[in-house]
Amino acid sequence: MPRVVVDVMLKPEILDPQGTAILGALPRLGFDEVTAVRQGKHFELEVTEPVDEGRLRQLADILLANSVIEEFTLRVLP
Amino acid sequence: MPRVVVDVMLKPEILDPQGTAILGALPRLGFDEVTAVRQGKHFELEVTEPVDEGRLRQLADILLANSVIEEFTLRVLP
Amino acid sequence: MRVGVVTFPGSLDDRDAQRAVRLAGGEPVALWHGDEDLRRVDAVVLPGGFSYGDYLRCGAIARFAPVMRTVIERAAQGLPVLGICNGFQILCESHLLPGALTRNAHLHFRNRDQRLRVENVSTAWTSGLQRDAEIVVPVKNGEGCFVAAPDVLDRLEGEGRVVVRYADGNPNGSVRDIAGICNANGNVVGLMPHPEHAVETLTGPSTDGLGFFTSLLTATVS
Amino acid sequence: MIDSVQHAEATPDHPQPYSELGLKSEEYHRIRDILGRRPTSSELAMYSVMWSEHCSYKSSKVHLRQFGDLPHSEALLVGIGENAGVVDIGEGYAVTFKIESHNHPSYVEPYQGAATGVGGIVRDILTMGARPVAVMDPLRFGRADAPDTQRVLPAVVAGIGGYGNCLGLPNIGGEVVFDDGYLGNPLVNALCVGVMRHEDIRLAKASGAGNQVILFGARTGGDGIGGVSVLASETFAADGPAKRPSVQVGDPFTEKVLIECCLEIFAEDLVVGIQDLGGAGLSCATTELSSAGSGGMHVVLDRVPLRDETLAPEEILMSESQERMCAVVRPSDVDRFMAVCAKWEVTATVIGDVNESGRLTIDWRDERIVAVPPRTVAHDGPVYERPMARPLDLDDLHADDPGRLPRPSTPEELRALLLRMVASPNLCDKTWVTEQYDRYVQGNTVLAQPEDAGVVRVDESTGLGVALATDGNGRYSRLDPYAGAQLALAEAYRNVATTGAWPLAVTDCLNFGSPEDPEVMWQFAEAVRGLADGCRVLGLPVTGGNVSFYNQTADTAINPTPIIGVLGVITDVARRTPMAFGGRPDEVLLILGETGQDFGGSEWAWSEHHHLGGRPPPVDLDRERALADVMVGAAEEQLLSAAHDLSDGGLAQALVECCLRGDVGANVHVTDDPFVALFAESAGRVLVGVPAQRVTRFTELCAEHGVPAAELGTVTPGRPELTVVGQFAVPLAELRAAYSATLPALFGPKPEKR
Ligand SMILES: Nc1ncnc2c1ncn2[C@@H]1O[C@H](COP(=O)(O)OP(=O)(O)O)[C@@H](O)[C@H]1O
Ligand SMILES: [Mg+2]
Repeated sequence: MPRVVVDVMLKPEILDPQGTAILGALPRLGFDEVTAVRQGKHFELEVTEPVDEGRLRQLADILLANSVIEEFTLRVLP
Repeated sequence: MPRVVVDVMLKPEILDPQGTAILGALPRLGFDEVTAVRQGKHFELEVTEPVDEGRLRQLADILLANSVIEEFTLRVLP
Repeated sequence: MRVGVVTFPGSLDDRDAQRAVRLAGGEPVALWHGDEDLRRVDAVVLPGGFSYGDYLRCGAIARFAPVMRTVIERAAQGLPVLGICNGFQILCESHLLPGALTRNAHLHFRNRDQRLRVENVSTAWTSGLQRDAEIVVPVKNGEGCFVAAPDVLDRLEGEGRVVVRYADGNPNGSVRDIAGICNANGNVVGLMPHPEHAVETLTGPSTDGLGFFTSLLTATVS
Repeated sequence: MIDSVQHAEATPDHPQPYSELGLKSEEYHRIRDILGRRPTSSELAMYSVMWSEHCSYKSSKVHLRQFGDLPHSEALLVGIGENAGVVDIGEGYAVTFKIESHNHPSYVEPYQGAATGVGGIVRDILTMGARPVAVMDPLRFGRADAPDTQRVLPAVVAGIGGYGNCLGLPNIGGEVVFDDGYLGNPLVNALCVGVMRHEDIRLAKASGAGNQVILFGARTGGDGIGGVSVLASETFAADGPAKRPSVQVGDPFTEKVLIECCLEIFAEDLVVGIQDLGGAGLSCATTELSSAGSGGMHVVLDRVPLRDETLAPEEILMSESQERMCAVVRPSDVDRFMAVCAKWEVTATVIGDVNESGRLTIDWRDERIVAVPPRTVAHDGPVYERPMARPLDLDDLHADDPGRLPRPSTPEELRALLLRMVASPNLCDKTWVTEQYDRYVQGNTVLAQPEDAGVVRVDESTGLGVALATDGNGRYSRLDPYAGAQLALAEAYRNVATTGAWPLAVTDCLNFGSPEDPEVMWQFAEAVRGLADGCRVLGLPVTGGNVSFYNQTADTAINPTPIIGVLGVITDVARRTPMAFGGRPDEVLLILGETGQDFGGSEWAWSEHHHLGGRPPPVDLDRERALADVMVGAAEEQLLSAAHDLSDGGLAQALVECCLRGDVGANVHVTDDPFVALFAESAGRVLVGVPAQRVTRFTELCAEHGVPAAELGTVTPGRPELTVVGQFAVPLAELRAAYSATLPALFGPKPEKR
């Protein structure tokens, strides 16, 4: 069954408190090489064939991502 | 600056209430083609060179994912 | 008896836990997350709250606080440790207790007066309670759904390490209605409900929570 | 190219986009007159946002003055004009409380809008030097089953809980009301209350030349800027900054740490003045601080820690990034101040200093971009006497009396009506909402929702505490805004007194349509006049509040919705009166006050007939005062085992709530017309439960104050049923099922977007 992956991230100009908190914890753990962290959501969908990518984008747009503050990327896995 | 992407998902045997709730909402919105949804986390890190993938996997393992319930994939972006 | 209460950035019920210790007759000692020194305490409470905003996962970042290095070390030597709500989450993240706490099955934060059944009265924190007693203690969490692998659950049950179980309705979808568990030695206990909010009739639904704190004090005295 | 003061002087004719920024041409010219030149783009940004309706109160000021003219109150330590008013509650304690709106942001992005609404009001309270101890959330939504309500309500509730719970603030009360008019215009009002010792009061002023100005908390980002990007993109034509979001995202964790950090700073007495950054961000904080203090301040804007390096100076000045504070600190205290911030891992930066120049000057990249008399920005904005007109439809509304509506005529119909009423969205159980809020944290919550008022213990050793209630009824106010405001005041006042606390002070949030509509302006003026007159009768000061205009869709304004918050003091919280029946098996039930044919604007008329007309119930504030005397006196003498104020849905609703809360049945007699007795919404009434042997003393007390008291019946322990003798009986289980099912059925567990 085809799989679709949607990654949802806050728009770059929007504050990401989660990423900031993780970044703050890293030096204590000795991971100084990380200079920025952003956290988003990752969705994996199973869909029936045929895959209509346009419809799925619409789905991501209205349900998975909040277009006021987030943006998404969508990939259909082979 | 090199970027690293980590996707964290609940292990398949762990219940995913968020994915289930999304799946439940889909028929109402007319998206019958989706048969399963799972929701996880997506991290984007910026790291300094040289990238030591082993160390980053360790970071994902002890901090970004909780190995009791989650598993992760890690990709260094070109 | 000196009972330490750790404050992490984002801890909320730290003062409440201190009050409960005081009402039980103990001496509350404030411990700071950034300090490895446990200030000669005889027991430690990891209080409720949103340490580090509960970002990433509840308790995931607090686990790496300097104070936890000592708590983990001393817990292995038998120091009584009680993790309440966020404290329970920190104990699981630290692997002092098995399993994990995940998003509530109904996806909401839920605060209600919850009936619990006490199933293990041989831990450091429950020795003064009655076995099979039903008590009422508030729950309030968004990520209190306890999960663990089936073999882990069977072992917990087999060894009698389920300390409290939800009775009369499960507020968050925890497997087998588990509300709190302990380690093999019974010195480390974690639970989602808040006994520190059930210590005065005026401000809580009961005074049933006081027993957790008095258990510790009387057990150590005798 | 930086639009410096020098550049502005050299290019007087440079066209400026003042109207895009919401300034009228006269306002723009007034700025030019004040400065004697055209404003720089940064100055224009500051004036435009500080002279906006939201920040300058330009349409409401002339009316709000009436609150300042109320007779002096001994309890008032700090009055209107500061971030929040401060009230003396005795034993050296003071409390500060205020209500604010975050309506429009909560429509655009409900989770973040509501969350940052809580964040903002909490910082106002913190700024006064107080530890925030509780929050409340009066909410209004469109029709409960409307699709947009499905979008807005769950996310608003999650946002309020998400932010407030994470701060460790118990939520002790609020309102959830549905009405078609709020579709597209939800109201999200938030109240916060804080406690301090008298000596800890802090004010927002920058005094003492040489003192340092420190910005601390979150880094400044591009959020909440909206329209000002016009300016920035004009200035930075070539490499213009991206379009900025007008949505603000909150970080409650940062705010929690900021609270603890500030309280430690206050405890060590390290600030001379302090101001939170809310609407208009740094523009507001710097101009208000300097205008209220020594008069001058110099700021080096390059020092502001940024989250986004591409921000233009105009945007930095305007940014409404959350979780930031600005303090004025003596040079000798700066190191210690920084050490406390470091302990809490709070970013803190000296961005300037105080002087006596009478000007606020701001530099950017070594050029002077702002040089203004701060008062002209912060306090001397335009003031309008907007035209007012009594709504043309008001006479028709008044004539449309609910007396003509069909009423239930048999006991069966009454019983069915009761079950429908308690299940209606406005009267049903609100647990689905309130269980998403932490009411236990801090361990001092003595009463919380659904009780009449929230009661919080202030001092553990003496039991001193405060009680708070908020109320508002848009339908009453639509029919008569003067009476509507007084009815809201009376209800909040009565709610506080019902718990046994003595009412001390008032805050308000005035939610209205567009002030440019003369009918709306008339409603506003009437409501303010009603509130001011009401406070005069009750002897209460208005300590502060908020005005929210432009709550309308196209030409249709919301029902005028003044939300009134009343704060009371109770000397020992152990003597509070709870609402649950059955605390005593021999409990006798009495109703205080008088019941009339009051159905104008009632819940019955609305939910059964979708009818709004006639007159709202008459309000008699002298009687309310006498009633409060009885309720507080009875609590002091410990005469009552239960008390519940009668309001929406009348006696029927109150009986159901008291029985279900205590899980005990009751047997009541009603005289005359049972429909009127059960469902009328006459003001000034309370339902009480009195242990049998105290009834005589209690009725004596009522007589002393001239408050009518009539026996209704008794509780029926062992028989879980509400019985209206001669009419009907309903098992509590049936009532509970009807009462509790509504919101879960409408909003069930569904994912909210964050
Ligand atoms: N409806 C009102 N009733 C009483 N006082 C009000 C009202 N609206 C605003 N105020 C007062 O006017 C002053 C300015 O309000 P505002 O700019 O909202 O303050 P802040 O920016 O601190 O929230 C405050 O003291 C506030 O309490
Ligand atoms: Mg303010």
